[in-house]
Amino acid sequence: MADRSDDIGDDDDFEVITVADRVAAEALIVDVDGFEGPLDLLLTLSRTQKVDLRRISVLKLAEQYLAFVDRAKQLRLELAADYLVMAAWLAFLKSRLLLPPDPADQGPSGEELAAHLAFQLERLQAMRDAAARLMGRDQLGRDFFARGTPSDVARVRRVTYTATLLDLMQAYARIRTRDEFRPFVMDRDKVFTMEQALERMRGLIGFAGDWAELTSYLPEGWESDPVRRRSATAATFAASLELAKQGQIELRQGETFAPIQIRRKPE
Amino acid sequence: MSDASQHPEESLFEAPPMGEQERMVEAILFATAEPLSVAELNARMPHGCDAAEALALLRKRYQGRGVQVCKIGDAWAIRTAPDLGFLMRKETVETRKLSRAAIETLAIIAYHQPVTRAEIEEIRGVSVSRGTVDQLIELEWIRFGRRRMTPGRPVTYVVTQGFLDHFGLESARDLPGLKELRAAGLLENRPPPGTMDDPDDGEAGQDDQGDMFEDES
Amino acid sequence: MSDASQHPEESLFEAPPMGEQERMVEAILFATAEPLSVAELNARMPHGCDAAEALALLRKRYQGRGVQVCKIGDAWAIRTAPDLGFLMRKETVETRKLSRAAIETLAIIAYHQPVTRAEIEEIRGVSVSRGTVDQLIELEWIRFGRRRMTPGRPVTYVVTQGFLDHFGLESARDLPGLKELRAAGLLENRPPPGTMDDPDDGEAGQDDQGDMFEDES
Repeated sequence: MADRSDDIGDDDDFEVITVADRVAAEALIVDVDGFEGPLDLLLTLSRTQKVDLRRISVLKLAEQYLAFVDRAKQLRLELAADYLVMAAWLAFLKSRLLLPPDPADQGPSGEELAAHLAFQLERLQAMRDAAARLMGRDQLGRDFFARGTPSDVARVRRVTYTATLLDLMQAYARIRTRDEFRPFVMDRDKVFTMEQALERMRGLIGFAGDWAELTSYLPEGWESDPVRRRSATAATFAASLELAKQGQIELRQGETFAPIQIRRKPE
Repeated sequence: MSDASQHPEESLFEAPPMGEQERMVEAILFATAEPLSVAELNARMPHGCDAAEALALLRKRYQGRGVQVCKIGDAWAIRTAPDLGFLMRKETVETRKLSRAAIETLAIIAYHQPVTRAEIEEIRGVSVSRGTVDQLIELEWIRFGRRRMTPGRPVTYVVTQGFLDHFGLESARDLPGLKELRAAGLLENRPPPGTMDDPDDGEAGQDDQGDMFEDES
Repeated sequence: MSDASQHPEESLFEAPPMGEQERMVEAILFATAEPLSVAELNARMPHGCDAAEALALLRKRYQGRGVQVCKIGDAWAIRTAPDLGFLMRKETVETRKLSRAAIETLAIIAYHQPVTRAEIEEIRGVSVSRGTVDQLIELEWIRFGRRRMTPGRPVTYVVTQGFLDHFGLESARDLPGLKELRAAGLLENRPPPGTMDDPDDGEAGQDDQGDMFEDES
């Protein structure tokens, strides 16, 4: 990712008080691979507040997360893109929560966004608990058992044929992808490079006065095949970061996983 | 077939007495590992039998015994009493250990069904990893439900009778804590503020769920 | 499980009551695949149990029921009452996997119904033997649909309710398309761009997000 040693503030927000806290904080960082995405990390961080998830301070949580990302950077740990996207969103949320609302702004208020994040965390926690309760139930083959000798009377023999849904779907997939097994050509045509994306976006960005979704900048013919789309999406996203760094465009995202939008930076 | 053909003649006149029907249901359920529906039982019993009534009697008879007559979705099976599991170490089947992602995905499908892949990802905050859904389908714990009537008509997932059987549930309504979760609004499909979702979108999902869980009782 | 764990402790002092022992024998005989001797039963049960006595009680309890406690050599098992053997004919079916030709033909009919034989052959790239179609009809998984209003008025094939039941589908439209198969990890190979003329092209977009993050976890 782009180097940005100076733009996130000092450690003021992150008050490491005791050794235990420090150890816990570092354990989080060392373990970053153990998290299943930013929401999972946020949920773990929220436990340090030791309150009901309904009473969680989202502002404090945002600060904890930003401090976490900051420290991960100091330790030169590579964070996956979705962690950084979440960090950007939380920084935005934090500013919304701290600044007085702008009457001209039509978007949702900081409180609404915070409430939704709290809801997402509570729901994820609820599903975790539900999963634990489910797995804690008596289970067939472990706690209770089916008949050990099901076909205990062997008399009339009749052959039936069976197949599973997986067999069916795989058979179909096999037929429909058979064409792939034509003479093999090494294919690089599924890779869209960042240079290509930059070139393309430079050509288009002059016309982009209004917010438009990043995905609308994907090159034609690259949307339908997932491999090509992924490559084109990644390259276009990287190119848009580069353009933003050069001050040519602005980026915004309403919410985690929401579409990313860009526009030409107004003169 | 030859034996069976003797019975239909009798049954043209009247069904066997209920005590006999209960014995028949007992024999069939004992011999079968898979749950059987009332319709399947009736199809195998002589004409005029009422498997549902026989089942109710049989279930009562086995109350408190070492094996029990269990309702699984709309089917029935005999299973050993859970408190005797400790006797069955030799029968215990080592199941492939499910990943945390698979367990969470399964719980989300069970509690939110019918649910789309995008909704699962929204709840977990990460993509559903390759193979997770595959594994749950292979275990026959989930299957495809109706497509959602929203743009793109995405496929939905629901849990199966095999899931209910495995976890000893009569129906998906008996999932632990379901009522509390619903009362707390945690099973709602709440779009993030500021997204210009068509209001119909969210409701379609909830209607489906209502159909699934409400009524009865 | 928590209940169960208390039993071994108690048994250090005295054996469980005979009623409990009877339940245990019942559960064990039900769940084991092989007949068990009295010694084997005792070995499985808590210390101090008397499997022989429990067996005698259980045997009496099942007298005249749909299943019986039978002695086989010097071992014991639960078996269907001999007079109810006629009900067991379905238990004796031998199941075999459908041949590759048949499953492919079935898949094409499910995804493209109503479809003519010529169309199936075109999609499969090989001719469809008469036996394959007959087999699927015999299984009651496909049936004849309307004749196609084209020269020769060829017959078409569609899938049946029995097919939907067997595969746990509510309708053939709920079958996932290629894109979804791939997203669920059921499909390793990806077709070259431009060859994706599968029926659900309309669904691009729907799994954008999944694709974006797919390979991460």
